[in-house]
Amino acid sequence: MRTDLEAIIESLLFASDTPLTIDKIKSVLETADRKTIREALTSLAEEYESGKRGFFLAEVAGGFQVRTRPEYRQWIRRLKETRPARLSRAALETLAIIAYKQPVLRSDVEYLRGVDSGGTLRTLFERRLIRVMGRKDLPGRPMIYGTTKQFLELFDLKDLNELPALKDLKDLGETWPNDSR
Amino acid sequence: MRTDLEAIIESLLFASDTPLTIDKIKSVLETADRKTIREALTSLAEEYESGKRGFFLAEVAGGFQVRTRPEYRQWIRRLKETRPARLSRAALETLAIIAYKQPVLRSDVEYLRGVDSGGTLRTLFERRLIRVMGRKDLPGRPMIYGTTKQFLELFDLKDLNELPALKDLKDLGETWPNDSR
Amino acid sequence: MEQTQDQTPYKVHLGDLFDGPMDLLVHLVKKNEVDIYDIPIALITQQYVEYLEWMKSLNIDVAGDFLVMAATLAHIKSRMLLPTQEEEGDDEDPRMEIIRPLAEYLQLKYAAEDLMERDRLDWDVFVRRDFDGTEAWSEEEPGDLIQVGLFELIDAFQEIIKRVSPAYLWDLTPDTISVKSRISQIADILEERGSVTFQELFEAQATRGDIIVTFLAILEMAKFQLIRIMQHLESGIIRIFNE
Repeated sequence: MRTDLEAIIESLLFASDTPLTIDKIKSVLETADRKTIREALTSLAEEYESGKRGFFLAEVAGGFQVRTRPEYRQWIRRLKETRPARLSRAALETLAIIAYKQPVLRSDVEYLRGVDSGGTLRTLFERRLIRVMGRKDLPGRPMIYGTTKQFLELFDLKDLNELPALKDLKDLGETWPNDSR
Repeated sequence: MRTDLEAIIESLLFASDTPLTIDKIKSVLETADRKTIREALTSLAEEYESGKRGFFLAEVAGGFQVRTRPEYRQWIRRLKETRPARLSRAALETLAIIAYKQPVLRSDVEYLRGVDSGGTLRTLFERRLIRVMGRKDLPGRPMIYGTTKQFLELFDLKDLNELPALKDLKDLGETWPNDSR
Repeated sequence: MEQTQDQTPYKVHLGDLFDGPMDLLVHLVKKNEVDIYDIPIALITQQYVEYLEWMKSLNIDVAGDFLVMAATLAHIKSRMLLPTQEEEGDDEDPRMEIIRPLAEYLQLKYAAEDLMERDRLDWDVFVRRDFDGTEAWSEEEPGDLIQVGLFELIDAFQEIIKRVSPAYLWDLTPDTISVKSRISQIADILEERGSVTFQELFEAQATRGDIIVTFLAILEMAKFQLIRIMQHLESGIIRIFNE
């Protein structure tokens, strides 16, 4: 049968982003001693091992951490693959330019960003957030970029009309740069 | 006794930082049908409730999420130390207006509150508690606001239907909102 | 937060300043323990004005919103003093002008309180966050990634514009954005079907504004050579092709 202490420690383990040391747990709980805490941890670890569980108690980096079981890695990987919206700062910048200035040339993107953006464009392209809308009749026939349906889904937009205009944000007041009033 | 499916779903719930919908779980698992998944979730929820646990299964923002039990809030707050950004009274009021009146225009919010609400809307927007739902066909094409999934997550709401019903003032008699001095 | 400062409702500490006129009004109604559906308008108006004067005496800027409310209250008060023209009974109580919004505001204030009483995320309940590295298999993709929402997107663009030229700011009116949106839709259609007739593109357009937007979108696409526009010699049908 579980003790209150076990339940509280379980909630701490669950809520913590980093492995918890016994000392840390002790300092949070104030009352319990190290031995009692260790016993509670052992008891939790055994319980997690005894039945079919999605997680286990790992002893890492001098502390304890709840982790998902390695045998389910394939499912978790699939979950993460579909996880939305993690972009690097560079990708985000590039995507923002394309969203607002589309249809837009790579050279325009690079002019605005001031750096080569080939790699970033490729990433966005692979993630299907941008697409080639055509080619411009210029030397080298440069590609013209625009955003995709996936882009709209990612940002929960019905269509590009819903993309707030910078003016709208300005209307909301506060400190927008270039406020030339 | 736990099934493999329950264990796998448990690991997914543990690995996700947003509520998981049944559809999402289904798309990750491919094999299971919605009914089986729902049964597994119910069984997990019951199990979490039956013993002394640090967490429970919350049905929130259209999905399922493992959350720490509210009765242990004091310990976790001590663990986390950092305080979450608090909502000001003005922000909370504005948020309530948007939640109950959505889809709503800024001018509607300001009519109700009697004050300019640009800055507050911006704060709520930055914290992703509100979003632009579209534009109204009026001069200046003003934005129409509504609440987000994050709003539902923040206030432990399954969906907008779960918003507490507005109170009939006549029934309240002598009680007043606490925060109005 | 209960204060009982009898007779001097306008004596409020600086830190207790009100969010707005409605907030002040709620305070006065509460202070006087009156029924909001039967507000003693003369008393409340007097106290309201006293409060504004007090703020002025402290050199606190009294926002226009507060003055508008003062005028509204004074107006209601004067209408209350007038004898009712007809005894028809369909003359509404002039106080309804303020009672209705006040009641609605109060209701929403209660609602805001109800929300705060729920088990709030990161305050009463917590979830696992930031797992990169806590999965047993994790060996990949550390770092530099940020979770993005619409705000981050706009913010990123804003930052760029700041570096480049303020003139761009004014370039993006809602109208140019709807043209962009339409371009995207037309591109979708062309991607799917290869070509579309002019007619079809305009058919679904309800308003004059939409038609103009569609037209501008086609022009823009032609300018960028995203499309070829061809007219059938005999039928006269204009068709747009994916370039």
